[in-house]
Amino acid sequence: MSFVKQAPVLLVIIPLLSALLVNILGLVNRRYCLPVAILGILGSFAASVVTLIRVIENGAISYRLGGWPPPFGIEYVIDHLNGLVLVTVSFVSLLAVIFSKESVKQEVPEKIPQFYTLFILLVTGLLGMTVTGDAFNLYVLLEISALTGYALIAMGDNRALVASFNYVILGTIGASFYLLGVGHLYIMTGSLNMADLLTILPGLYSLNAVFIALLLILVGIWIKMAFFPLHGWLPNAYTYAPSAAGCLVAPLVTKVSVYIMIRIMLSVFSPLYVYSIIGLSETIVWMSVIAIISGSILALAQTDFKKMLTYLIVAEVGYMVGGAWLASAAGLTGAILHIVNDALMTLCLFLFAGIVIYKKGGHQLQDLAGLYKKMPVTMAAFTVGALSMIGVPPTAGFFSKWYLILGAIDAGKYHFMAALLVSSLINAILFFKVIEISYFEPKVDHHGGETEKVIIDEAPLTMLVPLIIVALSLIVIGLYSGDIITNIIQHSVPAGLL
Amino acid sequence: MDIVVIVLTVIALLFFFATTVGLLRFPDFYSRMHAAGKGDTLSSLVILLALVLYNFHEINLANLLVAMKILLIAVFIFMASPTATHAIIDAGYESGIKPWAKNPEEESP
Amino acid sequence: MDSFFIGTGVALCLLMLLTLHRAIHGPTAIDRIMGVNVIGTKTTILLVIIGTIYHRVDMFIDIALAYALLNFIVTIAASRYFQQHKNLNPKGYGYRFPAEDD
Amino acid sequence: MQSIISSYNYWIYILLMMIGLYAMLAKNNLVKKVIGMSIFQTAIIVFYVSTGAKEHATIPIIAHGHGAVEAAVDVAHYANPLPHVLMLTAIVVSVGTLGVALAICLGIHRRYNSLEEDEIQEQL
Amino acid sequence: MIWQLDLSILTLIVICAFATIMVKDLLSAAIIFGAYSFLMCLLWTEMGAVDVAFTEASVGAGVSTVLFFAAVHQTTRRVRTRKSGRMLAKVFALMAALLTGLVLIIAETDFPGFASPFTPASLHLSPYYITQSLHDTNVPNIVTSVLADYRGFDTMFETAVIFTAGLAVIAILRRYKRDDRCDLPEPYVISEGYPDTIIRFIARQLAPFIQLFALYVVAHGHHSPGGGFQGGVILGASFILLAISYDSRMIIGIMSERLNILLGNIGVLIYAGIGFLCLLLGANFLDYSVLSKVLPATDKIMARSHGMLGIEIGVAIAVMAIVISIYLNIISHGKYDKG
Repeated sequence: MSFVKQAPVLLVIIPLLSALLVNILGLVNRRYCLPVAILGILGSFAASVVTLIRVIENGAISYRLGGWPPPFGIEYVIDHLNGLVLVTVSFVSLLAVIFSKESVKQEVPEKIPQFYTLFILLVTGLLGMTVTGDAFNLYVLLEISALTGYALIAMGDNRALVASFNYVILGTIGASFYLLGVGHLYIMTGSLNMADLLTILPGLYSLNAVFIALLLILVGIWIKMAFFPLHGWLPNAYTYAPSAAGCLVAPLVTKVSVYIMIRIMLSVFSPLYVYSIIGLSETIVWMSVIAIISGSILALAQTDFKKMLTYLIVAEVGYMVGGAWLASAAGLTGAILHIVNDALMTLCLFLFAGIVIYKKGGHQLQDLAGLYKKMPVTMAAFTVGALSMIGVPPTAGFFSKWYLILGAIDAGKYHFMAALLVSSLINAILFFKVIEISYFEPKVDHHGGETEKVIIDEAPLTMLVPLIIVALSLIVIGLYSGDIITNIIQHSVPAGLL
Repeated sequence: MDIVVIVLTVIALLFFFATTVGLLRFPDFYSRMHAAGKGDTLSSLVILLALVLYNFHEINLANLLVAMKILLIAVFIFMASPTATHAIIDAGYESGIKPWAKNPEEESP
Repeated sequence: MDSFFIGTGVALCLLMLLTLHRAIHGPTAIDRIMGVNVIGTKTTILLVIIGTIYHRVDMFIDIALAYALLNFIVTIAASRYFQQHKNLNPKGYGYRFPAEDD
Repeated sequence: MQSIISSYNYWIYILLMMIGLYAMLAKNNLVKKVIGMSIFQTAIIVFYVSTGAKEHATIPIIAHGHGAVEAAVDVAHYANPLPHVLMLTAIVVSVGTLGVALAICLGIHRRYNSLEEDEIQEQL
Repeated sequence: MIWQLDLSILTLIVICAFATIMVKDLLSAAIIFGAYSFLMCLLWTEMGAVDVAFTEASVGAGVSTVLFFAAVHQTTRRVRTRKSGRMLAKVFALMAALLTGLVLIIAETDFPGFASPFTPASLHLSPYYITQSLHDTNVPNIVTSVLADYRGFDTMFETAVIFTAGLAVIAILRRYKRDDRCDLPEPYVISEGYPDTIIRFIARQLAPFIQLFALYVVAHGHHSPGGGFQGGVILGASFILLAISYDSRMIIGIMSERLNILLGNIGVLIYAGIGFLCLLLGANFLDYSVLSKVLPATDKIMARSHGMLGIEIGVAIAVMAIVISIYLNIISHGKYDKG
């Protein structure tokens, strides 16, 4: 067995095995859970990096599970697009699992083994969704990540249960719509393999049933990614989840769903079909404009810091969906780059929120007051994340937004460009408000007139280090985004686009 | 042989029909349960017997196995169905359903 | 002979429809349990009949056997619920909400 | 008659799906929503299994005598096995979801002492 | 398929579905849902999907209906009726349902005819499975061979799904301390089981038969409908039967919580481990044919057959443990003490 050759399957199997191991060791002693979890995700990260390097060197890889040839067995396909997403997913989950150490001890002290097992299974599900080349296999993994998500969210505080129940109902509708769409494709073509579907479908493009299959799959995935009119479950679920779980769920679940949408658009249906034949792209870009604007405005209305972030996620999903449907190469590039950037930015902000909850016990905006003096390092990292969210040049967020705007201009969709700019402006207002509160507003002090000397009180290292790493990586990715685009993303954008 | 099968099946269907009529038309819970419990078990046994005979048209090991299994179903139904009836009746009795009386002033259900 | 069994099957379905009336409209929940129990028995029989129609009884018999065994569990579970609650009167459902009037 | 038979399964699956969707969105009671969810999922299973049905075909288990020389298998004689496989997985998934949903219902009832959605919303 | 039965059963199913949604009492809804699942099982059988029917039979009668009873038992039967309110939600839901129905009806007009042997679905992939299964894997039940071998990876994650569900229920409901975050009274008076001699006797007599039958289902899945999942559910159901007719304390005595979790883990581990063993022996993941290197006196085809049996056993163990665990958690409200 060679690690490199088997890496595509190992990156899913290692976390699965380590999840089982965590649960067994949890029966013996809870202290073993975290190291095994970190090791499992580290192994998966290594396998993803190896796979990505192999893809960059040799082009797309196909892995036959069970040794059966593709349309009959299940196939794993790794090309530039999902190689990049794989590395992002495993990197983000690695940081999140390191962060979770103290936070889990504080929030769910009794159920540490279950928490980590579910946590790693969620990572497994997301990675599996990303690598698979089989439409039905994707459904099974979608359900794994959904079930673990329900449970992780329901482990939060009292209101989390109600939020999680709504998530169960809407998530099931979404997954079932996806399954139904795949069923429509199956009844029309008789195949489940994505590459096989891509070759069979062109003969059937004129049929309504194929269009409705696409529609059902899109609606299903939109529910999963909380695209604006279907976002009802997200804000409460992510706000009341335990913060360690939020750090994993919030950055990854929606982004992987966006990836799936792009994958379905490009690898099951062809760019020709989705952009030209059905003529949906105008409508969907308008929908994403509405999503961006209303997500941003709703975020402006919140007094709860974490809830504000969740509405920002809704707006960001609008960016990516709109970018993917712009029907221009730059727009698609921007959308793919934004998957990576947004995962990191959201992780940065949620890690920060996790630290605030750990230290202060609350996530209202007022809890941030006076934090600059108490936690300078944390706040510096947060500022990087906030600047990236706004789209200030050296950070990563700027470049993906730049490409999205270029794409909007190429496609002549100026309303989308306007929405992006308005949303950046609103983000700027929001984050300067947060920075103002935490920098200038002193801690309310009823006892004495003069401000007493503030003691620097940073979070523990296991929480601080992931935050610093992610903040640095935002800048690094910003600096190297040209290389990422030319080496990786360029290859996944279909050649026929503008 | 087929004639025996048909006769048995028709008898079973008649019993099933009687069961259903009893289930629908009897006035109170206990008498309905009486019809359901007895009629159902009997007619199941008869129709299973018919099916055993039908499937046993040719004597070999596979058919013997099938016949044994169908009889096993009959045995399980014979064990489980009366017990289930008992459990339901017991639950109804415990929860205070009064038996139906001919004179409605005596007891109201 | 096949058409005879198909006829039997359809007749059983009709009887199920009548039983379903009891299962749906039964004045108390326990009448419903009774109706479902009867439907369960008919299901077992129908499974064997379908097997006979397909001429592959040996493949269908296991399902029927499973049903004969498991149908019992449903009935027992349902009746146990009453054993503990002792409350059938549709008006007095909310045993934790005694002052419920609607 | 022929046209009814040829579409009846699909009509029924659509009807079941609509019933399930309505119950999931409109019902106030949480357990009712869960029941709606189960109906919704079974509707999809009806759809898939209907795609696998084949006229004059028997169950997808190859009839074989022990030790007999195997004859060539006639494709038209067996129903399509693939949808059955997929739906086994889907049933398992729906059981898992059902368990989790009921567990959440229990948790909600413990904290809010109600299963009605609007009563819970009032307490939030 | 038998169209006469098809029409009758589908009609019954729709009536049941309507009744389940309409009835104003959760216990009755759960009971009618039981009937709905019986009818579904009949429908699958009639369409020739025996394995699906078997799963539905074991799940519908053994687990999901019982779980509904347990959940209703732990909460309340009451569905509040109101004269007004929620009109907006109802109208919205009705619109959504009608829209979905309309879209699906439009798609339906393009479908190839129902049950025709010439649909793409019957012509593209399935002929390969039907003709090659016996040749490739020596398993006559095509559903088993596709499930456990051609698409074995799906099935591994299916087992992982059920394992996840079990863990999720523990994570949500399990209470380790006496009262955590709950100041409500206990929802019902503690009862000492179900003290009925007849039922206890019959349950005691039936349980070993059920377990024996479940083992037969697991082992005979290659040749007849059934397999790991169905067998596991039936095994779990036999324990549930004992828990209902006696007391769940008795079951906890046999299958303690730790043992349950451990068995669930071991089941999935057997599956993933067999796959991993294939990797170590130099083949792709879950490529059982390479197992002929370690199994004595097996060629590559028999190795596939044995590999499938191994994973079926793993699935059965995991499913049994998880079913019991979910039931015990729900019936004792996460306390593992009574019910």
